[in-house]
Amino acid sequence: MSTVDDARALAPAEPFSDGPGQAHAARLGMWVFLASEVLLFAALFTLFAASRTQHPAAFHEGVAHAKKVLGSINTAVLLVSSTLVALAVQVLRRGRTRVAGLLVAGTVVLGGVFLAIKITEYVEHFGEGIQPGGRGAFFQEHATRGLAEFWTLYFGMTGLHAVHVVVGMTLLSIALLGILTGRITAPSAHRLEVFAIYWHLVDLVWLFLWPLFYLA
Amino acid sequence: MTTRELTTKTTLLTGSALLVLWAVSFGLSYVQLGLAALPVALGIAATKAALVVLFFMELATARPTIRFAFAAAVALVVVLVGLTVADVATR
Amino acid sequence: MTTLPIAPDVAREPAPSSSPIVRAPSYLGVDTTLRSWLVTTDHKRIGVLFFVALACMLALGGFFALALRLEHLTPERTLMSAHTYNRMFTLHGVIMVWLFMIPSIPSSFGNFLLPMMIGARDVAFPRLNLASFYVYVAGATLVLLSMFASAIDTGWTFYPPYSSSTPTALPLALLGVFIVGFSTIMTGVNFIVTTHTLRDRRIGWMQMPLFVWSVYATSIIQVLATPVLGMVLLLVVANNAFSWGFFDPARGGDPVLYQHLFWFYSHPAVYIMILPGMGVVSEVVSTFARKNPYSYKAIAYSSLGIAFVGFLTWGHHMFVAGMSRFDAGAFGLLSMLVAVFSAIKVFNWTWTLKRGAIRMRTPLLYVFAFLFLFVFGGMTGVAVATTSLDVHWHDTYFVVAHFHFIMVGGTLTAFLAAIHLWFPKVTGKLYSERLGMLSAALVFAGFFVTFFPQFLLGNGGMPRRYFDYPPRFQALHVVSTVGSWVLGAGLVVTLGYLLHALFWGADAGANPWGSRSFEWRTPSPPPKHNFREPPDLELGAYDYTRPLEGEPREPEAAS
Amino acid sequence: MDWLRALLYVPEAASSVADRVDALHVFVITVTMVMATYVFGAAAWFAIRFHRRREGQLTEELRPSRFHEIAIISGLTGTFVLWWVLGYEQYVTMTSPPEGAQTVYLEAKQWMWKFTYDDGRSTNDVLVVPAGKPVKLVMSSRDVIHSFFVPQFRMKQDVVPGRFVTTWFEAKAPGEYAILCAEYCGVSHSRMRGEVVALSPEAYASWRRGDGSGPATTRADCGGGPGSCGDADLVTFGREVAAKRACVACHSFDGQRHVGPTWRGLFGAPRTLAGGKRVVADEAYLTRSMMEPLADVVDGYPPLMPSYQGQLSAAETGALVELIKSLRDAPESPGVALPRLEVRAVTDAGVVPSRGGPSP
Repeated sequence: MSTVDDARALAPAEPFSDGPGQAHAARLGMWVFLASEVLLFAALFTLFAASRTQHPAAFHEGVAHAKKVLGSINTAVLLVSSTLVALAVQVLRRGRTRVAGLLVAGTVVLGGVFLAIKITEYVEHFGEGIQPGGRGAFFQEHATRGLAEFWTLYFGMTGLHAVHVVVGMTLLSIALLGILTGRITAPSAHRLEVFAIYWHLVDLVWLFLWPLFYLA
Repeated sequence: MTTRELTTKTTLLTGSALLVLWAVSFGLSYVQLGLAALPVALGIAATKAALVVLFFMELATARPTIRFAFAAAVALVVVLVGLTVADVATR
Repeated sequence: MTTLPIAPDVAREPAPSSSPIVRAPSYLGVDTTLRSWLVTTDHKRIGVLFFVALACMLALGGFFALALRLEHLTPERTLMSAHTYNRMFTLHGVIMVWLFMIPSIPSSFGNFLLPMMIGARDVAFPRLNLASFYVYVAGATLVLLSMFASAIDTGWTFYPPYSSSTPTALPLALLGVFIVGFSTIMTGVNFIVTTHTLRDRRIGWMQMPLFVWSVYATSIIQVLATPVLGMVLLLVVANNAFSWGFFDPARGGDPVLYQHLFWFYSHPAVYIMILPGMGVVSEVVSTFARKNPYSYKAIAYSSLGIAFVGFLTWGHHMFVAGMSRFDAGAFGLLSMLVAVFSAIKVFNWTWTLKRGAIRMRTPLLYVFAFLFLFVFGGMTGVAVATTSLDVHWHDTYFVVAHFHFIMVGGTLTAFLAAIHLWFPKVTGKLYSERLGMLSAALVFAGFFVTFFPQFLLGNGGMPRRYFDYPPRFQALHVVSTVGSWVLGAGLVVTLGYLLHALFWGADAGANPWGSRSFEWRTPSPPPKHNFREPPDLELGAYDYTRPLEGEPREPEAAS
Repeated sequence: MDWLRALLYVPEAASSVADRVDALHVFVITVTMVMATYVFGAAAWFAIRFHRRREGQLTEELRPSRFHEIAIISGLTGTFVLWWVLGYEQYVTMTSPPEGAQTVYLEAKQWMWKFTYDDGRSTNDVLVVPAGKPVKLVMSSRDVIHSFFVPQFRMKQDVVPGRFVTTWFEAKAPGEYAILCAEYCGVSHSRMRGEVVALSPEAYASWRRGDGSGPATTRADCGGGPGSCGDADLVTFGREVAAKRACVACHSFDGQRHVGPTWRGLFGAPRTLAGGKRVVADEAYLTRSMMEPLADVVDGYPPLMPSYQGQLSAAETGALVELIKSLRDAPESPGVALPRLEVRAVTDAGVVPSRGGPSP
């Protein structure tokens, strides 16, 4: 079974003349796209940095109010999920398809856990009267200038990140399907790899969101 | 094309290091560091990010083209944040 | 100069051999159904599809431009209300910048030529390439729909807080631009990966045609700058639709921060628009002077230099915006550096002509116009980046004239040069050289008469985006309006004879200009996968020291 | 110089900086023309001299001389950097109001300019200034971004909502100079025009006395309805504002330390901020402290003051600044201890109990 699949997985598609060349192209394409994604988030990080410089007190107040424990658990969840998918790539290259499938499935599940915790956070904040745009009862009592900006950025940045988590989970689910149906095997491991590095980027962004919104 | 392949052991070690750093950062957030709190937290975040990029995303063994693509993005983030915050801070 | 319309200079298509593959149909002939065009993954057909869409956008934006100029015939209301005027200049800007200029040369000619110039069969991700076309169409459709819903009136820069409160269909238009941005990123990723992974092994980085370098540098900017624009547009939409209040002073925001983020994209975007045009100029100059570029490396590296240093200069749009004095100084100095790269290119093109064998053909005529207009556009660009002078010129017609010299005098002129250079390649037909020269002259004269008076208007202090204006400016406005009709007429003539040539033009042969560039080493129009057999790359892309196979030998070789 | 201005369609140079700006303008345009002539001349000469003589003509491969390359690159870089040096030096002058400039407060809104003077009067769309004296504008916008542009002064500054930006000019001679809005601000953007009226010292003094000469003025609007400020000048108006907005609950006029710093001797004095930074309490600092109090907290005071962003008009803000200015040399009161007030924060919704000390 595997030899036929391997041949199909290896055969280069138009316009490439060799499989490794195509794998490199896929990898490079994903990295260039990720560079683009980094700049997408950079716009928001810039806004955050400038606003924090303008309103240091309000941003302190905001961080003090954030759900530190939930946010920190979420950081750990993402770190573990990243490790799992990195392992999945390693074992897939060594031909252990079944283990790779399990690891990818684990990553997707952890992505779901992350989202569940994130939604819990949002629901709690809404309950406190914190809404984006400085609306809600919370801002009647907490009028420090810049606080509304902090919470709008909080919803904007973590929301955009959550969208990326959903996209990453979708991509990894597609990869999982490929592994289960035998379309992704050791010779075509790069197909899992490009989705995995996307997932790592999602992790990477969160690594910076965590200290900015929850720690300091 | 990669000459040096990363091993499963490296991946596991990196994962453990990440969790240790996570714990350090979480613990430090309960210590009153004052103005140093943000630089310290961001420093740890940058270390973790470097580990993820080098060993999970395999930039350590990637081709120069790929390293260049990533470096260009990081450089532009520095430029964008730096020159914008410079305006706000020196107004 | 005697035989017009043009006779092919050299090297007619080699006599058809008996091999059956040679008679394989061109990319135009493989399948002629409409469906085959709409689902094609052939980069050449996608390039043609883009070209048609872009030409429609140019026509629409040009129509708005003519109407705007007509309004300024008198200082008061001439034919539209202030509200209509404001919407129209916004649409003119949005359509010209995002639906025409940004994708113009890369998406049409870049798509068509880049793989051929590096000896590839297609781009790296052909399906992504087709998707980028449909994403572009979807985005453009949204922008056009917003026009019918309630056209926006913010100017193409969408500055908050005005854009946060305008009651027009701003979310629709901005989402359209956001989606077009995706198309740009897709094209950029595709070109970067193609250049790296699909180059013929015999073509090194320093052997690529210079057009490839310029499109490559453009792609880098597209990939790295466009997402910042996308994000900032989403923030404006969030302000307008959900009143989230980013940049809203009442909620602790800062409108100047919007300008930072917007210009971080929109200044490099200027280079997205002009760099591919610069690549076209490099090709045209070498082809018609039969001469190697004065310094290949200087042109290639300056493209990369523009791509990267161009990211460091955005603040020169904000000298009077309430930015800090420190940043004004830093951005002022950095802006000076990027101008050096462009100037290096200008000197290189000019000195490429030296000791060449120059034949004045329509593309070269356009390039001479380009040189003239671009030097003025570029130097006035350095002038407006001079901090204290910008205080007076900022947001006046001087700036309008400056960027039209770059965008129209530069990019549009280069786009026209590209059309005339590669028309035989794309269609296999020849156009009328006489009409080509005539319309080039019309376009140049019309352009100059339209925009030169605007420098003077700006010196006089005429602010841009003014519906009414002080009567003392009327004379210059009238001159400018008359010029716009000449420019329009030139473009209509061009459309006419090119359409005529498309159906009834003479057969061009494989290489009517005797060019050394690699895209000419296959029949015109090219076959489906560009080359029937691996092309002969013995002669470099700019080597005019030896004859091409089939070219007449020099009568007196040793001179 | 005048014929050059006519040639370039540049209006008369009516401010103290305009002549220098025009000189740089002419220098820059001349260099541009010289460079352009060099390039076009060379291109045209090459096109004629090296026209193609026969089909398939071959050419030799030319390489640039290192000297030519270095000369061009360093020449261009040097020229452009010279422009920057000259231009930035002028820019610094143009954005640094001189000591002792007379202050006028400007509030822009769709689509008018409202000027408030230090004597409490205000004018719409007409700015009355003395000729030959520097005038500083402290500007803010009530709605969107506008831009204050006087072509004859070669000066322009965006007027941004939510903050106060300053600029200055000095009209050389009496006359009337057009004000144009240079930042697109809505449907009547092109009709948002006004006039600077520069008066001779005598005429200006007479206008200040209010004896009917010069443009008509109105009293500054105190927000409490017409006539609520009486005929007072801007300092008196400032005292009313300080009382109405409860500034006096935390700031004294007589040098006593209170919840907030005293206003006596504050203007122009160096301040040490909580972070150790040192600033001078000028108009920019004072206006920012009203809008963004927690950005620059003076060392030793609790960060408690609420923002007055969106609550004070430009005239009211100007009045408070003028009041603080007038207290520069106010008499110090004998050391009577004030009763300790319960620390409270004032917000839009009224006075609410404080939340205690600074956030962690």
